[in-house]
Amino acid sequence: MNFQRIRGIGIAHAVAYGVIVCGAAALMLRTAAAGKPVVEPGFFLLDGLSVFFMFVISIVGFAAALYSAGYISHDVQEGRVSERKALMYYALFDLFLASMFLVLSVNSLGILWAAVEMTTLVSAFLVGFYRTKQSIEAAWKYIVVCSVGIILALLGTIFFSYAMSCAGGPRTLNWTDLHSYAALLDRNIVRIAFIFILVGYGTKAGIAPMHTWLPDAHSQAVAPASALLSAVLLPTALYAIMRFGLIVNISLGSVDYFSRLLTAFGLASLGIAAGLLLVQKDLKRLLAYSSIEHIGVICTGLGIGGPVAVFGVLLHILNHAAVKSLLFFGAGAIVSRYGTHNMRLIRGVGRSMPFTGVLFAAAACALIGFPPFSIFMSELLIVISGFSKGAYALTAALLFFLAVAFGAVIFHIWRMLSGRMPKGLQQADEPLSIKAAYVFLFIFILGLGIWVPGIIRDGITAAAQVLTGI
Amino acid sequence: MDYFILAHIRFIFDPLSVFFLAVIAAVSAPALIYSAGYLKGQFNRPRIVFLHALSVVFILSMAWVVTSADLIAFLFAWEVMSLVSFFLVVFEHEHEQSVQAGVIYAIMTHVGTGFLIAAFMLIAQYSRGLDLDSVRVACASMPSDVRNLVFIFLLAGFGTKAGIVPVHIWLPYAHPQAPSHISCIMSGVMIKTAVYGLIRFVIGLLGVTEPWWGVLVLILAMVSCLAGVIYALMEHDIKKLLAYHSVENIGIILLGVGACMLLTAMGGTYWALLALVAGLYHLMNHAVFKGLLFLGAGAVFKATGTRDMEKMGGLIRTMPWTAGLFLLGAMAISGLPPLNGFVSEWLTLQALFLGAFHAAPGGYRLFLGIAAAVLAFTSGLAAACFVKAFGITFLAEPRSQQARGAQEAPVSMRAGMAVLAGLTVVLGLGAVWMIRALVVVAGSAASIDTAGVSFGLNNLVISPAPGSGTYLSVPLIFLALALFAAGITVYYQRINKRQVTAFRTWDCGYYSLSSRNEYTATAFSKPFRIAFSFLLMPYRRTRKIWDTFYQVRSFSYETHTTPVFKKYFYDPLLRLIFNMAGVMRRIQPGSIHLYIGYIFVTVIVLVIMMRRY
Amino acid sequence: MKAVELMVQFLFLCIIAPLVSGIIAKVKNNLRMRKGAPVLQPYYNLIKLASKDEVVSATTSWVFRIAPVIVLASSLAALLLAPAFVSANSANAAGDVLAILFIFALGRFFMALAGLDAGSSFGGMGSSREMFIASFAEPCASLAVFSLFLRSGSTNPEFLAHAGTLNAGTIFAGLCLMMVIIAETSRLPVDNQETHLELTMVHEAMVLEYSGRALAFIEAGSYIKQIVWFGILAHILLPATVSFSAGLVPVVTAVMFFFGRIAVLALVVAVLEVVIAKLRLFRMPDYFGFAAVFGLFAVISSLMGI
Amino acid sequence: METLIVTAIVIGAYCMCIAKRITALVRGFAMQSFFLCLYTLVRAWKEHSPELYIVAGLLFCLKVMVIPYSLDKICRKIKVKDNLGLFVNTQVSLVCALAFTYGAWVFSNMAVPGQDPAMTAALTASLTIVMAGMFLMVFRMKALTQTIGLLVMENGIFLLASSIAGGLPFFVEISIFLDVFVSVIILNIFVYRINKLFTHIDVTKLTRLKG
Repeated sequence: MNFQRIRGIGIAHAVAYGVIVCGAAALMLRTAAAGKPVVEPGFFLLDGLSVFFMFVISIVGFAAALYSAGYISHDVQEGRVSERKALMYYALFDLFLASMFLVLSVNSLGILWAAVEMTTLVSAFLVGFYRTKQSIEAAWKYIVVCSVGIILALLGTIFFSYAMSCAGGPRTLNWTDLHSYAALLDRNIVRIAFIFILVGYGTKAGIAPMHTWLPDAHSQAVAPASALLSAVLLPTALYAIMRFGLIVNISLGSVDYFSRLLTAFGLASLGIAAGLLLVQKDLKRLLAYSSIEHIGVICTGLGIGGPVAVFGVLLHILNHAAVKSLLFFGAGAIVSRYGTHNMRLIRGVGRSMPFTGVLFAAAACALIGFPPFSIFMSELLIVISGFSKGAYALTAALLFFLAVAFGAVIFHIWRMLSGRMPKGLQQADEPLSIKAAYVFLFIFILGLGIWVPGIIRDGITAAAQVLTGI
Repeated sequence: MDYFILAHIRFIFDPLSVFFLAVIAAVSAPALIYSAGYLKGQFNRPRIVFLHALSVVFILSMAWVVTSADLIAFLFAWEVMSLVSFFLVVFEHEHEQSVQAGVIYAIMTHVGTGFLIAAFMLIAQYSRGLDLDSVRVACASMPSDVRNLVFIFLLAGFGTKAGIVPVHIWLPYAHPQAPSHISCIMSGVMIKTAVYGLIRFVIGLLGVTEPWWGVLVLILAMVSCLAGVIYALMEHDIKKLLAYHSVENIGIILLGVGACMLLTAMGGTYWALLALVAGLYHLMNHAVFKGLLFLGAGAVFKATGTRDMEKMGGLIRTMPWTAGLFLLGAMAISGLPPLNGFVSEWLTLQALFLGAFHAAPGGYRLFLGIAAAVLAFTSGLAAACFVKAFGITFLAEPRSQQARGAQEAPVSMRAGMAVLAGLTVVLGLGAVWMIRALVVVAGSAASIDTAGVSFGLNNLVISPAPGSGTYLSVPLIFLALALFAAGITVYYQRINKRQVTAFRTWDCGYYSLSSRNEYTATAFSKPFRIAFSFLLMPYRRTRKIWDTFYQVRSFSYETHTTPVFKKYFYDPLLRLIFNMAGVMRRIQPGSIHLYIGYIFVTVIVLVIMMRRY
Repeated sequence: MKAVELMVQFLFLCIIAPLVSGIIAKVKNNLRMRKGAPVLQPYYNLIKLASKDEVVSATTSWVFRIAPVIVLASSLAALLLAPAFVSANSANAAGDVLAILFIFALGRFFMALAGLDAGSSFGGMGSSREMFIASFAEPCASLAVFSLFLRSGSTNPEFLAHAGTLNAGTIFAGLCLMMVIIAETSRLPVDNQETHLELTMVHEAMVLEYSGRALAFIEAGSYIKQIVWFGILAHILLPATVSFSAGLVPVVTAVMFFFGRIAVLALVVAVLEVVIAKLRLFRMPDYFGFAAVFGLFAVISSLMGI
Repeated sequence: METLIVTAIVIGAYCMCIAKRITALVRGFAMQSFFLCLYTLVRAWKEHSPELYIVAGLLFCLKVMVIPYSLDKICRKIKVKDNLGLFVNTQVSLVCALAFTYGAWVFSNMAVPGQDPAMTAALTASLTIVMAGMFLMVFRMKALTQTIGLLVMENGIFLLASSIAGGLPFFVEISIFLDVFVSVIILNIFVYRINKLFTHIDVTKLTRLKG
């Protein structure tokens, strides 16, 4: 009986997140309309960029909440998870999302740092949720590696404040102040500071070679949590990098430094991810590495720069969030069905769980950039601007790595989806809430490929304006 | 600039697009008719519905490809086409090899698309918009080295889809795996969209200036012709055989297109037009007869449950309709008068000859002559191959139980095939009208003024070069053949009628002649296997199964040919990539200390290198 | 008027077609110090076959039945297009030399199918070899034609024939074409019309199952094919012609002159067939490689205009 | 005055680099934190800022009292063998630490040329400590050392903040403290769990997840 209560809680929880989605959308709309932060930046800073990211997070959060309602209650039903633990799960879930919202909304870069650290600490429990040896190991690596990275980020932040004090600015870490004083900051220190920032938050964003924690954590976390980690935590860390990047660009007077660093790291991530995608056996690790790959795409796009590329990058963040969370949801369902992560042992998903199978296939095609799905468009935008910037070699490399990743993913996924289902496994239907989550995300995946509705377009444009400093 | 698809949905219906629409319709409609009977009893109801839905989307996407007047829309439609066809290839996903085929297909086509994207983006550099008109303007203002690069990319991209050697690797895997009416559409139409792309973008928009473009295309075409037909000769999986013939025929089509490019660059527009007409004509014809053949093969497959020709034979008695229609297709593809394949091959030969004579200087003449010789060689080998295909499959005694128990195909399937068979005849006899239409198409495609140009003397006689006395009249030839045949038959049946007794085949006094004594497909192609051993690298394995130490119970003998391109190009490439991946795997050994070390090192390196960037 | 001339030529060629084979056989035998069959032996054979009953294999299908008809019909159709003593043959508005090649291919195609139809391994062997040889013959033929075409700018057999006086190009082309013809008329490199020995059976193996009238058709078909080829070759290697005009004397001279040229060729062919040893089947590519080299020489020398 | 304290802090870092036993490490950390606290007090006294007094108080409570205590408690509870596995022996470690100092000095001259020596010294010191912490995390095997390494790095950064940047905004300081505290607690929890599952806390043996 208790699992029904858990499901009830889950549903209510999901509904709450539905409300949050609406709120975020409304906020984004108003910000875009106003063309400037709707609330005067004080402790909070809600300009186009942060609002857009909030929108993305709220969407994934809503889907994840919907999914959890089915997933966790099912676990409880199976007796895999105690009721108390289920409640704790919801608590952690909310805390996690709250900390991410905090990251996106605060003005002071110091608090931002604290919030990012907060996300690590909270999600560590979600990673170690099942308390198996693997999950604990993953959680430990996650928390330690990320904390080290984050500490470096703090170092960078302090260098910024030092630069500020050298420039005779007020003793504050508010982004708005730094932004206004940016031109006066000592370039040398800013350079150094940004290195620390990039490595620090880059660790959290899963940029190679600091990505090492990522596949472990993502593969061990609870399915909805993996989705959250992959879909929104990485962009959240990137958001921090973007914030600092803006200051750096102004104070250095050119975007070269920023773009060169990001391009280099982006390509590195792409290469490593593409290579490791080929030799994966574990389903969720595969998805994790593809997240690294997409982070690589995003970084490269940021490195390329220019309005088109930035628009593409932001759109790509949204698309990747939707696609990747759908994939992780599907993976969670499949894994709990087949009882293994090993793709060599999973066969005939299309038969054993048709609904999941079809949507998973569609999402996989979207992930590797087939139209009419959304990622094709955003990647195309990035490639286009790459060519128009004349960065031929760079874009060629990007295309090459994408092709390799394409081959790897399609190879693994299709061998898994196709074929007859193994003996002793009969066709089963997913709970309604899970289906709802799938469909909700799929609408985005398909819709954004064909047509970007006005609200999202305005939101992205506003964010892009902040990013391109227009 | 807005890059989203809705803003780019523009259509173009110039003669070229309309022609390709016609091709699509001409092949797809019969295929769909056929599928009604073909799918019955193969899959359960929902899957059939799903398959039909996919097929319709597939056809529509191809139609969109050939009519979209915008680069983005073209790419979009192109990828949708690839995606849907991929789903169709892996449709029977219970078979491991269908998934493998699908994966190979997907990867190859994706690489091709990568090249296309690169080419289009290069073009977009020089153009205001992405619609074809502004692209045409842009292409005019492009520096020559960029033009060459764009051409190479386009050739690579479209060539992959068209399945020209050496990027044909996916084709013989993918086409046979799909359900037969889909193989028919894929082989008949889908690979033609690549030719459309070449004509539209290279000849139409980019404009051929360099002779070496044409030379390159011709060389690739020749290689494709020969390699395709030689591999086809070695096949005894009937659908794979047909797939390899698609490679060959794409080669023949590209002979026409390449000659057109070369001659355009040489300035012989009239002869370029002739060449393009020949290419387009063969494109149409190949769509028709290859479609027919795939449908026939599907019927055989449905009846016998196997695609292996060695297990067939004698089907002409159990399924006479299918046999007759397949025979028509085989005659057409072997270029026998009076069917359509004959006309287009003749026309291509004439185009090469006349182009060499009128437009090309010294060395190029020899080159074109050799191309013509290669074409002749190819058609000869194709004839041999289809003697094998038809003879082994349909004639003599059944070689297996399945073949013995075969049933004639249902009406809908026969109807589908009959339509295409009729087209092969019509396109053969109505050559002059067809050519007139194609002159308009080719003229608009290559932007050549076609006023007063119709390569025909009157409604019966083709004359590619007026005044040179070179004529061809298919109807007359048909008339002659028919009259003589009728006369002979009359003589045979009426004038000099004798008694005819049926008796056992002569067996050299060896009194148990059975289907095991028949010539097999492998035996038939043995001379070719020896002759082309330089390419095929055949090898054999014989094993003795000993009963006792002294007595051999039986021998096992098997012979194979080496898939050269796979073994010496693709496999090493894959191995290289996988090895690199394996090396990368080692950077993630699971030691947290190492991981922290990475961060540390990264920071220090960056700080040291800081001054560099 | 033209039509009448055409009919005359057509009938004449039909009539003398077997004779050529007869002459060749006779010459061969005499060269071998044998007496040999009379020159008219082919006619006797045809008549004998035409008056016999038939035995057909029980396992065959309608393909087997129609094959002889198509073979003969295609040969006759080719004969219509062939150049002979009637100049400016209006029938070749229907087709050119390439068309002739394709028409012969039609007959060959059905012959090979018929060979497979009976289900004996002889037939299969024969058709396999036949298609093998033919597929190698075609490029050589097309090269020869191309080299002549480069002079006249037309593939009309007449124009090809009047490609000009004898010179290097035409000689090479002629040699190439002659090798092709010798193979096509199943004489060299492997085939031997006189024996039924598996090693040298190509054409004979295919027609093994035929008897009576059907066999007669096939034989007649191959005679006619032979004279078509010889006609073309005669025009290339012995280019002088007497034009055909009304009146008995000129007609007879033209006809006789043409026949003389054919006879000369027959002589040459016979000699070649006797003096050249047969090749193994798998050496066949070398034979045609040789022919192809001649063809290339021909093309090059016509490019150089010599 | 400050310079002396800073030197003491750096020496604390050295001690930790050559420590062989966890308890020694914890002592070293406590000592370092104590000097850090002292340093903050001095600055507070100089600048007469109440915020800094509070910060110093927090520093004392948390880093000198609570955290070392909890670490000790963990050690006792999970009865790990006391020595922390060394990848590199103490002499080499010491050499490394000196190398760090030198590198830090070079770096700080490069980064902020023309500052007064005290500033440069502070920068050098804090970077040394950060690197020492990093060193501990990379070259010591036990899970606990990684916790401590993290804390040491944090100390270094705190020193940096309060020395060159003239301290962070009060609110930021507090939240950072909070974070550090929470992270220590969570790390401890995980150390418990590791010990429970693996019956050791040797993180070099945690290599199930790879590739």
